[in-house]
Amino acid sequence: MSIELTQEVIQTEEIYAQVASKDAGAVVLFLGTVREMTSGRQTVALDYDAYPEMALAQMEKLASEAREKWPLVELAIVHRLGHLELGEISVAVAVSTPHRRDAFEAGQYLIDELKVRVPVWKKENWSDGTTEWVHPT
Amino acid sequence: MSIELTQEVIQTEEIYAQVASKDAGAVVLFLGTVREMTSGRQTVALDYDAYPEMALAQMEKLASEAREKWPLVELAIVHRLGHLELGEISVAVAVSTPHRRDAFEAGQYLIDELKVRVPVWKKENWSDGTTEWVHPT
Amino acid sequence: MKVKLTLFAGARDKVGSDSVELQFPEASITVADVRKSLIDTCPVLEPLAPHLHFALGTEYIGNDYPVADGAELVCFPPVSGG
Amino acid sequence: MKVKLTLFAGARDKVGSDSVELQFPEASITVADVRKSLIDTCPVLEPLAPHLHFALGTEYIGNDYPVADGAELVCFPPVSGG
Repeated sequence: MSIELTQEVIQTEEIYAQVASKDAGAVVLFLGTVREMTSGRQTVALDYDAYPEMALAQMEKLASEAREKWPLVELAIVHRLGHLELGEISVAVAVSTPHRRDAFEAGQYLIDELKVRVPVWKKENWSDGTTEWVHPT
Repeated sequence: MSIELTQEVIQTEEIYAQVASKDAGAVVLFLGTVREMTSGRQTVALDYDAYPEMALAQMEKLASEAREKWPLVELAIVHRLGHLELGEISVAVAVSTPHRRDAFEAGQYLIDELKVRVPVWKKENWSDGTTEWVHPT
Repeated sequence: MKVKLTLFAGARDKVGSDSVELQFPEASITVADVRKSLIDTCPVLEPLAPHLHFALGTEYIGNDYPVADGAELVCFPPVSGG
Repeated sequence: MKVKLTLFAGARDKVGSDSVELQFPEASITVADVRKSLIDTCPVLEPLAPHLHFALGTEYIGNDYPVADGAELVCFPPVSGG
């Protein structure tokens, strides 16, 4: 199991290597990427900040929950922090399971819960030069 | 859009590159891999065969259907053929979408339908030295 | 009339050939007739018979599909890709 | 009694500091009291107030959670990772 916060570019091949196993028949890899347009406004970059100790602890907790719910062979969650350009990967969630349905369900659970529980925040750098923390209420 | 049959090792980084886009906020990558144990029997390798023209045509058809159902930014489907060792990737399905729910749904649709419609067959190489075509009925 | 079938995977291996030619006295046949004649000609395919798929070019065709004289069809067992 | 809050993201930027110290005349308080006192001390947080999360160490704590004298809590607005 690999749970990580990183300032480095996320490489899909590395994430895949962390969950690959001959005991698994299915791998689901979810990648969140920096999208240019949000509700008609143009982003030029994002900055991600975190409360790192709690973010890691909450990611570990999600991982335990997922392991109780689904027969996971391996699991990896990595969130990028710092300055991200358009198209870069902000988060990767990967699970491997014997059968594919479990991999899809567990992958979706992990990213859905990560987005509501893990203390990471993004700041939009809009194309008009303004910046804005995103705090969905 | 990339639809392919290949004799080469499937690289997750290449598949990701085919669907990465600044118009997408989410990528789901599904990988089928060669699992060692199936219902208590041990596999040492798999051989995949196909009716290539029809396999490609059916994969194109699935892609069109998925594009009608979900707002896909990019899509890639690649199936490996030939001899595969344990743990190797037999199939990769990747989709990118503005929002993640669509990516999960489209990814799952594509692999579910591929497995019932696309004329590709695997032959088990069991650890006892026997081989057997898999024809689920 | 005459119909040629190209076989794949388990069907090809059981028959020991990648194609079979079938002869029909009728002037008008369907895929159902082809399926029946194939099993008569190659009894080794009997266990797979109800599960065999037929295709014309790159499209699946059902039991009611009319088959023309000289048609070249494809026949294969349930798929197992992925 | 005294409580120290560490702030993150939009809460930190609005206040212009990564921490705030709050004083309470009461001997027994909860997170709800901390939330109220924080807004009195930093009115700029008013719009975020109902949505602010509190944590002790690495665990979320709810409005009813009792807060001890000298406690060091964490306070942040809704998360937006992923």
